[in-house]
Amino acid sequence: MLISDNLKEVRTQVQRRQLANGIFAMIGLLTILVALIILLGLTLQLLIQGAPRLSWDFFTSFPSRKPEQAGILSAWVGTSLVMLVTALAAVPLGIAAGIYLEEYARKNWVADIIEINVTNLAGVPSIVYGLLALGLFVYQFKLGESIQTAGLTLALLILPIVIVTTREALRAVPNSLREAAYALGATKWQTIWDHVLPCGLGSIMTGVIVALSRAIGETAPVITIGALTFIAFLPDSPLNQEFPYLPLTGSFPWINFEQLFGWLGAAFTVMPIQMFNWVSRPNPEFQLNAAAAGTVLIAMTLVMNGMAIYLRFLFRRGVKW
Amino acid sequence: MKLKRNTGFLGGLFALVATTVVTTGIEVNSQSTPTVKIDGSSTVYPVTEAVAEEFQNAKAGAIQVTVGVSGTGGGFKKFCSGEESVQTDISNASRPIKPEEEEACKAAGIEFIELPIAYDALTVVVNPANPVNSMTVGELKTMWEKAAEGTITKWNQINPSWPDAPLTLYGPGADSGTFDYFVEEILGKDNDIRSDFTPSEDDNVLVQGVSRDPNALGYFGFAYYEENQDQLKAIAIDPGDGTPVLPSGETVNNGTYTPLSRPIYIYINKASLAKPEVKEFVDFYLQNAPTLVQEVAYIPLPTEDYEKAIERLQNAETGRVPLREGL
Amino acid sequence: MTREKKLEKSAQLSPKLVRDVREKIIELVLFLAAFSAVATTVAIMYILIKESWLFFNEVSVIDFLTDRKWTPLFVEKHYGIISLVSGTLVTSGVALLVAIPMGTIAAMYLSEFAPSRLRELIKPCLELLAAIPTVVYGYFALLFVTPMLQKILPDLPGFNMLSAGLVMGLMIIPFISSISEDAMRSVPVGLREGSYAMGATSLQTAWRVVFPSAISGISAAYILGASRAVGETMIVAIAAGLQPRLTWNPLEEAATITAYIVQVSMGDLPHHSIEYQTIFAAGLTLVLMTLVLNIMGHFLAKRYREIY
Amino acid sequence: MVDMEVNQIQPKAEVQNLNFYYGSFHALKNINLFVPANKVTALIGPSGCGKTTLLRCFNRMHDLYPGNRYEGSILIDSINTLGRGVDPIEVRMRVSMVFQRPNPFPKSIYENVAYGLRLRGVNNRLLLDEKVEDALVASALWDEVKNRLFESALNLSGGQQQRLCIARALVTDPEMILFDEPTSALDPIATTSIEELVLELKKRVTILIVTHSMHQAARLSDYTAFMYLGEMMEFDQTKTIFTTPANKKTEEYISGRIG
Repeated sequence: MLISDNLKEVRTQVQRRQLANGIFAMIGLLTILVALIILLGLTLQLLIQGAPRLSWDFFTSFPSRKPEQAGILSAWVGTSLVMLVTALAAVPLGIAAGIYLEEYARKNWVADIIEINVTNLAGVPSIVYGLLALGLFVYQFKLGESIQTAGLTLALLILPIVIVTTREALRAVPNSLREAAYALGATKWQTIWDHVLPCGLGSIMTGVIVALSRAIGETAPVITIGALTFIAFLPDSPLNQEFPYLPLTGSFPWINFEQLFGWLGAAFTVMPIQMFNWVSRPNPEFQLNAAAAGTVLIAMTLVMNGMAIYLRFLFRRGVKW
Repeated sequence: MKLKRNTGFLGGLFALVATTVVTTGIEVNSQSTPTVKIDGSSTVYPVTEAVAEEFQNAKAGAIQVTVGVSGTGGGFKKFCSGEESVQTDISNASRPIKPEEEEACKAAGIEFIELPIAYDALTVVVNPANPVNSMTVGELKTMWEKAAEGTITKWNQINPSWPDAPLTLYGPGADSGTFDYFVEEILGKDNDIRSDFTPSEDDNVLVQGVSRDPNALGYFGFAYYEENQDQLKAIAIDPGDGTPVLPSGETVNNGTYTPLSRPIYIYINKASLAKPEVKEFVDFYLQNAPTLVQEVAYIPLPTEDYEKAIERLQNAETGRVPLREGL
Repeated sequence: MTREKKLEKSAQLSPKLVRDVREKIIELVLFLAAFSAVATTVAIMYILIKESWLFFNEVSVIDFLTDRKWTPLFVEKHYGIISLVSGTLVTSGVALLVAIPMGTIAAMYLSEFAPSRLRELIKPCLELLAAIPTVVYGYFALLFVTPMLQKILPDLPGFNMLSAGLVMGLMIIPFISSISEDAMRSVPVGLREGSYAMGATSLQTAWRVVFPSAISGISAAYILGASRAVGETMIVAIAAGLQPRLTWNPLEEAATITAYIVQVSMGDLPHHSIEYQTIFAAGLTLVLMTLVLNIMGHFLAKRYREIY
Repeated sequence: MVDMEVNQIQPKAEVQNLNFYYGSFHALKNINLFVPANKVTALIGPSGCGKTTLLRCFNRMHDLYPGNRYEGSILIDSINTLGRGVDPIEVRMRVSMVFQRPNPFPKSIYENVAYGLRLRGVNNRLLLDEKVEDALVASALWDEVKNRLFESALNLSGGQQQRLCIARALVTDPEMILFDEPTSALDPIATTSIEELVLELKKRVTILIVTHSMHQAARLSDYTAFMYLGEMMEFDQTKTIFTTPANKKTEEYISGRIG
């Protein structure tokens, strides 16, 4: 019996299945739309509520007990500096670990343990990192409640993400490239450094930015460290006002490290903490400030994600296999 | 070409990090600008923040002040740690220092000066739709004590004239100084409180809870009531003599709003007072406290108390010694 | 030896030696970097165990696991972690009931239905859901979702696990959809063509071939979502109420482990008191819970990688 | 247009003036072809000549990817399968396909074979059992797997997996089966068994096979079409093509001078 003998039946059956298919596609699109509409609604609500506060002064003023004068200068500077420390610590460490796991590690129990640890760390609740930081960085290493403590804490938090993206990026590099380099007599490290790593750099950077944008909004671990909330000053500048800017001294080691890196030990506040602080104020006027700070925070993550998307786009266009 | 640039970039990154890692070992805590470090209670925070703001404005940035919110206990932990990286100059406290905390300070060789700076009146609030306007301390006790847990679930079980409606309770978390004070004053020392109420460290959450539930009752600092008067109704408290009193600056200061008004404190590390910036800040604090306390909706102490506090500061009188009875 | 000979010899020997040593050093440095992950785990466990030690000296593990009440801050003290665990599980359960179906459907749609341009547009937008500060979500749950739910369920208390869980679910969607989608997209194109060649629709291919083929990757995504939910802090701290009680009813309020930890770390307790130390015992419990989830997820993900 | 001296062909399918584009790339140029019923027809030609592309037009696999475009028609039993309003799914239900690499689903052997029926909504266990057994017998796999029908298909050897895929293609009684270099990923022994199977199958269905190996085409097919650079150079009975090709390019390819 051939199908063409009862083509009509086949066609109605196909139609029925296509209908189910169409309905599912609608549901899928709808699900995503619901999520996105809520996202949009939340953002818009914050924006509308906070809009009256969003002026240049808001970015250049220190916090104040008077809501209309309060600004986020110390918060956004703090966030930027903390993110700088986070990136400087997490990126090289994470990339190096990713390279090791993907390119060097042999299939043995050591690699297995490291791997389990990485996946496990990715799932450890952020507040636990806060407890770790309190016990380790603040009281054991005596780093104080400083930019470096917060930066390192968030670095540990995003380390697994950086490792995992690095591994994925390296895995996507075709083996033929490695073989080509080996065939020319390159050592393993030369192969990785000159060819594999540059090739995966786009995806790695994308992953790093996404990870940082996640760290930027973290509240819980910074609360447990006990981030300071009223900071009406900026850390001392590492650079001098006039030429040659670098803080040089007359004797060895010729650079005033204390000034150059003093900001690492400075007290700080960050955006989510500032927002949380305003949200819990008795004066309802502060809720507007909180909304404005929330808008800025979302905008910051938006910009970072936008950068990541753009990088991904550049990378995809530039390299085609 | 492209690969080259990327490698250069990566190399630069590594170099930067290497220097960072090497140099973080170097002592970096010394700040060239003098800094006053303060931490502690969230109840005292608004007052100290206001002072710090004004002080920094007056000094035009020559002195930096940081104010943290780690809670009274967290504040004392840092204050008494003897660990230079976390030690604070001043600790905000919504309750007097506890003996074990005093021990810790002594062990670290830290002497402190205790200065009361204002009153905080705990305010019992209900939803504006609630007909109840006043209650006695006894009624509050019946409502909150351990024995009420699971049994006192309706308003009219406490007072038959109150509505026949379920009772929902909100209050600060059991680890806060406000909670301790409330329990001590209403239930008495070592008397346990019922545990089936909604606690929150975030007083705005409590405001939300009470303002949206006509059957709710809660308590928190006066400032939160003052700023949200349109959504909340304060309950007049009858200390037992038949005259219910509403909280206000006047009733707290003349001693009629009892027992729910308490003093709040700052503790100053005596050694820190040797630093001119700390000395200057504390002087500024006591001079401006009366106006600034009022501005943030707390209740200032009587003028003679501030004078006594200034005197104590000048004499560098240390230890937990009440300024007068009740402080 | 003449100078030329020396030069020749060094040209032959030392670069090899130098190169080998350099390669070894680099490998060692990289290994140390990778080992930092282990070090971090050890540090977390060390801190938590060290700090909970004081606690478990006072409270027996059996009480900790079997007592049905958690009132360490009251005069009559009980240390039954189960009350906090129940709150954690219920909020996470509600969140997963939202996030798993929605995340899976979204992933299926993106991977099998959406035109590639739409996918490239939607994916990063969805990921933004995870980027919103959780404080914002907390107030969204408390001030918007709860009042809305109260219109349908008039008896719902102002703080409840339902609305916290729902909003948390929304936050977790991108974790689940993005990892599931990656897993689905890594299903070889040959399998997909095999299914289409049999006359399957996209839905049938997605549901009968792609989904089962990617199942271990997808379940790894579910588990990661679950450990996110278990560890989420600010949403539950703001919207679920902070009253520890042993209940499995999402319409009630309850405290979670994480909410308890932030509550205490912002409070006025003297440090090093047993009350304060409870947060480390609670943290330890939390880590162990996520550890179990994560190890499960690891093995599932590993299996899925080995299939192809 | 290639001159064709093919007598008495009972066409199952007929390709008429088919042009195919991958985006702007013109991959198939004005193809005309008869596929005789119940015979094996082989498509040969050097890599990139478009033989797989042509094969995939028969069950409209190109519809899965955006940017692909057909012109012309492919008639199967005089219905234009490229026509407007014809659902590709309907076409694929009539025309099964076996791929270059065995691609069993990560399911049990039984479920792999039953897949096509399940898609059509058949859930009757007895009917499924019967059809699955038939298909496995027809693909000469029954004896090897009858005791482990519910084990994962991924545990089978490459040759067994390919025969499983053939069983999967057979179970729905298709009118045509397309083979896309079905033995190129297999060892010689497995290749022989697949070839034997193909010869057996032509009693039931019409077969169109793409092969890279001229020997395979010679062994298996009744008719052979030679393609070059997207064009149909010659179509005739296999023995004619291999002995007396009419086209010069065909002769060059057969004798190994191009390819």
